[in-house]
Amino acid sequence: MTYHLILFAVLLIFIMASVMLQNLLYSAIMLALGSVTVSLIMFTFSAPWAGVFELSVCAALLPVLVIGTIKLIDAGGRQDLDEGNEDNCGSLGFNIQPVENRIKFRILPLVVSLIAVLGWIFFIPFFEALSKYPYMNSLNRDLGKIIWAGRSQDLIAQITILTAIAMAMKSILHFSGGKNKESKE
Amino acid sequence: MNILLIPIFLPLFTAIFILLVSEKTKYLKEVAAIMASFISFLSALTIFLSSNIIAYSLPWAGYSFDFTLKADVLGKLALLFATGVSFLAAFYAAGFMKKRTDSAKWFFFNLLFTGSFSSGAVLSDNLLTMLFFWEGLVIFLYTFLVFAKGGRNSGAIAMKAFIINAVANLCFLIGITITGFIAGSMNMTEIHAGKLAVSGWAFAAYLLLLIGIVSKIEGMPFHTWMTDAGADGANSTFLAYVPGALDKILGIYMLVRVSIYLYVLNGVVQALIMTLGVVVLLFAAMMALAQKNYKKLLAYIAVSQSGYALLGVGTMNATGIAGGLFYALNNAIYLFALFLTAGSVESQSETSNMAKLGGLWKRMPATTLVFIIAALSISSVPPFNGFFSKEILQRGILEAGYPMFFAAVELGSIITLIALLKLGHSVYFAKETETSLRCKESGMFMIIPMFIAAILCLFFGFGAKIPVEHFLEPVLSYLALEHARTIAGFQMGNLLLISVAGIIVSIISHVVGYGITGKPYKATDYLLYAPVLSKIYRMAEHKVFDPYEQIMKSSVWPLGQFFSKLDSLTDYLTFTLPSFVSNSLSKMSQKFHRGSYVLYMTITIIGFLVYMAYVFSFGGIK
Amino acid sequence: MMTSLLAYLLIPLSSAVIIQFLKKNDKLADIVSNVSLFAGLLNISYLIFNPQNVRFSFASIADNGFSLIMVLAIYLIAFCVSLFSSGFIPRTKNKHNFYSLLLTGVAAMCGVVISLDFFTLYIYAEALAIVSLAMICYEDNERGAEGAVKYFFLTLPGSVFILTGISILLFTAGTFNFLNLQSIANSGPMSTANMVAVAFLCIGFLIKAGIVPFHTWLIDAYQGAYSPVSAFLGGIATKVSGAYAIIKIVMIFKLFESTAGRISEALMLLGAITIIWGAIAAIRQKNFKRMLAFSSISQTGYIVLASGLGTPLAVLGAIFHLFNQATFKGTLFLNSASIEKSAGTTNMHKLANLENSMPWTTWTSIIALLAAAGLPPLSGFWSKLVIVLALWEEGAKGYAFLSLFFMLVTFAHFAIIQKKIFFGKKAADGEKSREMPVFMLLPVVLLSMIIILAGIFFPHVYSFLMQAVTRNML
Amino acid sequence: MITLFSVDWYLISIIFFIGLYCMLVSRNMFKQLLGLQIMSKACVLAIILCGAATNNVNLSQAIAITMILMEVIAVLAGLGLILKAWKITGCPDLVKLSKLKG
Repeated sequence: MTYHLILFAVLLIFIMASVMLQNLLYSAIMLALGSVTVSLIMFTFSAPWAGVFELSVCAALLPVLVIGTIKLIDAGGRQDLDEGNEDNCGSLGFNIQPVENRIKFRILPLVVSLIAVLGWIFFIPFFEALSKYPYMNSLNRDLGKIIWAGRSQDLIAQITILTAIAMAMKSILHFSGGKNKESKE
Repeated sequence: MNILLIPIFLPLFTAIFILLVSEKTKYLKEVAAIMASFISFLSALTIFLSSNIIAYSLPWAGYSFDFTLKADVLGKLALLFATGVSFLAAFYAAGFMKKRTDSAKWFFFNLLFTGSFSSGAVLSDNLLTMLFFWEGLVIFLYTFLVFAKGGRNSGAIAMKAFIINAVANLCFLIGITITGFIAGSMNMTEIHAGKLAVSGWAFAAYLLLLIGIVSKIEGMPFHTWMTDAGADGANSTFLAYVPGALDKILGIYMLVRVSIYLYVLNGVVQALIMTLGVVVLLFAAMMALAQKNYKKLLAYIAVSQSGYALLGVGTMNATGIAGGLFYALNNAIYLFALFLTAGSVESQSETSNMAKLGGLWKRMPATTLVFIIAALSISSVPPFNGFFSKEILQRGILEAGYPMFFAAVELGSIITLIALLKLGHSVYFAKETETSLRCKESGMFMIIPMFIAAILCLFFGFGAKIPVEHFLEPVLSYLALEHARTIAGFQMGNLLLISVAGIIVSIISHVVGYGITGKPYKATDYLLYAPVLSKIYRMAEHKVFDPYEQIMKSSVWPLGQFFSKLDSLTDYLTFTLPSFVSNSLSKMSQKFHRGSYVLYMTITIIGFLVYMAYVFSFGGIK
Repeated sequence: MMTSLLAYLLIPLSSAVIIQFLKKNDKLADIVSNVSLFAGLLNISYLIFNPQNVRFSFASIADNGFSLIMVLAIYLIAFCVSLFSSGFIPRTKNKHNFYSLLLTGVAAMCGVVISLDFFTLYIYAEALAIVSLAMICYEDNERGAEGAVKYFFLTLPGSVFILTGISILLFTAGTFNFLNLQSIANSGPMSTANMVAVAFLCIGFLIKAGIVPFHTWLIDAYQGAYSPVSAFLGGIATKVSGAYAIIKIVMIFKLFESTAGRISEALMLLGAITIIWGAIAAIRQKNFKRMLAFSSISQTGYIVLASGLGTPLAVLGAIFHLFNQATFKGTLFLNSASIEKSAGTTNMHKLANLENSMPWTTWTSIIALLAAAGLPPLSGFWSKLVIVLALWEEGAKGYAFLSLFFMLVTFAHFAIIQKKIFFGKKAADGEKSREMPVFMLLPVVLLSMIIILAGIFFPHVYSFLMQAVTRNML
Repeated sequence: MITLFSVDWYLISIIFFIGLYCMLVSRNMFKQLLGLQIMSKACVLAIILCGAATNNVNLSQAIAITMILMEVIAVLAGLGLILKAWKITGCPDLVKLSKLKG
């Protein structure tokens, strides 16, 4: 029970770190570590399949993609931009954000603690009342039957959304004679 | 198809037909008008001769507002005279309009519509139907005057006439609604069953109705438009037809209908009507003396004649009422004739100023003869019908016990005679002027109706046998007014002596006036400059007594100011204000949509928080 | 999942994939896309208007009437957009990408309309979001990119709120199926916990529908989008993912009962504000498309206001207004696209006197504008009338007056626009505008015909909808 | 005594809020995407928590798996968008993108 709360604490730290870090690369890595802690939490909730999925997809696939894109943008940095926009945001995140909004990120822990205190006063009674009406499900069918029998519509939905993302990426990344061929991975 | 509908709807449809016909067709308009009015006259004749009471009713719009017609004795008499007069007028107009500049098409349209509406008013049994026709007449009065294109300000006079009559009709309307309300039904026969005593509300209603009737007869306060029209050179056929004859017939019909058939008058009202009659009688006659214009003089005489009818009905006894009724009918005839003579003189000499005219009897013998007969009968010289109606009236007045009114009637006829002597002498028998040289006898179309009217004057005279038996007796018996002695007949007696004495006095005064001034049209001037009279005349010239002018002068300017302010306010409210508001609001929204993503995201999140707070604040979990 | 209607989902999906392989010639891509959509349209319209159905005045509707009419609207607008864009998009652009996106979008929308489960509905809505995202930035210009970015990132919180709503629903009701939920809702006063879940769902779908505080993305997306895409979006996409879901929620949970009172009040309030904001903001707009976007917000406001009320008549009005809204906005956006193409600009100040150079476009957009404003014989009037009547019966007199007043404001505003753009005196840009080829006029004429017919045959439409509503909200 | 359940919900709401805050303040699209990912992680945790609390774990796992898939697809779309915006405007900064206004 106790390491359940520890895990949540670790998760909070990772997420705050990823938000506060100015360097995009480090924040992406922090996020990956965050999703690892999420999958660990899932294991504590005895939801193994979800944990595995989370670990393999969110902790592995997504950071790769994100870091790849960041590198892509950094590599193809378009110093040649002639508009002379005031903050030269071609290169890596160092000066992607102008100075002034650093403060907004630095006060994040302060804000989070404020929200925590407020939450303790307001959210807890709210959730207490909410938790008084659980719908206790009697039969606990195994995952395979649920997905195939109960959630069969979702499968068709997933097919549609996959085709959708495929078509979308094809058309988004179709730069008519773009300078460098898109390669995300 | 009930015969009652013919006099109403036949002229109506022919009028519309004439309107559609183009102006240039030669005789089509005249022929159609004459035929329509002749057929309606024949149907009126058949209705009059048929003994039983013909009725026709058509449920119009429910709520006791149905279109019922009923030709009872009084109605039949009035219908006969009305359609007869309109037929004669149409006949005369056929010739008269040839020379006029204003459009004949519109004249015949108005004439036929007025004829149909008047027969409708006379026949209708339901008060509201009668009101509808009564009000319609005012409209065509206006169109008559507007299309007359007489003098410069015919439009202003038309408006004046319309406003005066409209206001009076408004009172008439209110009076009718009150009577209908009190009596509980709009149907005259039902009201007649339970006659209304004139007290409290009924008194107010009767007064209002009286105002309407007096304005229709062109009584004292409401006469100014007619005299102005006369002076302004309005179409004399119109003057002959509407104010001269038709209004007198409708007026007396309605006066008798209201004061005897619907209401039971008491002493106070009786005295009121009689004094009004006398005042109208004397004042208008006095004014007639001062006129230098042929038609204006006749107009004032017409106004004074209406006084006699009021006087007659006011006496409330059989002979008085018979006298009043007979007087009105005679009026219709000889005033119609006089105005027709004025029309023919004017059409020949293009002027109706007495100074310019003279010695027309050599060139226009027929018109002169008709003038002589009509003038003598109007000033009640014995052999003609005027004398007998005056005699019956005076006998009624004496029966009612008002000797001074008797004297007033006598004085009125003397003054009328003096005025007409002046007119006749200066226009027909004085020396010839250069304008009268180019006059020649007017066409055949105009002569025939004049002669018919003159012959009628003769027929109704000589003891007045025919009119009394056929017209007055049935009406009196219908109205259940018992009368002791026979009315008609040539009775010797002091009345005859007095009237003969009156005639002699008027002849003497004419000779004296002519002697003093040497000019026939100035014969009455010696009377005008008498100490008291001259001030009254001067005031009358400045329209002091004309209520319409006074009201107009005082109220027009402030009203104009008020309405222009109101207009600018509505402009502001409906146009400038909404466009200003919407522009400023949408400018505000444009400022909000700055396109910055951060702003939009904050708005979304704030919206979410507010929504959550709202939904979960009270009804929520807590 | 209504398996009988599943076909409407799978066929466009498969044709979308097929088109990708027709890389070589665009003509074939045109044909495949138009034919598949037209076949779908014919099929669904036969299903609804088949003789024995009409004779019994739609007594025996196979499936849920509401989703039938929605599928009809989807196929109608999609077919019109694809027909229009087959003439509009030049050869150079990768046309088959556009068609496959369009067809996937149609599949996603049919999924949303057919699904009987909140979570499935959410997945399809997410798919639709991604497809419309890609279509917005179809043109490689800055406007498209900005529109797409705003569309994606601003509707994101919406989808996250829907997910939280779904998780709470799992906690309190244990199921997502509409029918089970309906039985739970009917079985007794809604437990306040369910209401929390419903509140989250409502806020999520409100954001997706573009109600006032959350409407900013919609304006920029419509203006920035590639012109035929804004017709697709404005016509049907946002309506399906936003307004349809709200109506569905209202039909399932009896929102107007005491416990859930706050939510229905919130919905009505937001709807009313949207009507006001949309109508007023549209007045000073210079860009024709942006003005249309604002007025479409105002119309969605009507739908949300009516569904907030919750009575069967109000829901009927909302559904009919949704269908009408699709036809009006489809016509207007397609016309704006053709005006942009032929007159070169959608800046209203520069456009004038289009009537004599582009008569067809002018008259169809006039019909659509008048219908949108609510001119009696046309369909828009009937739906708004039903909504106002429903508001009146339920005693929400203030809202009724408000909606009536703003009907007037929009009418005045559209009248001014029509006069300015279509009938004003000659303007420079109006000169060289010439009428569109037949292909691009056919859809617009078809849509305006439907506007007129729906207006005239309103009794049939009314009986059909009443059948659909009463069967669902028993 | 505060049940385990309400504490977990409380923590999830905090994570949720961090994600919202990140989207609120950041100007860079990557950070927006970061916020998105954080919020969807919070949702996945919420669904698992509800499943665990109501003895309905397997159903919640099925939903969670689809949610993770959706999250990946959303991030992918986001990345595509960032690339497009970067290709056109030259930098993934959101403030630049404010041409559509009025």
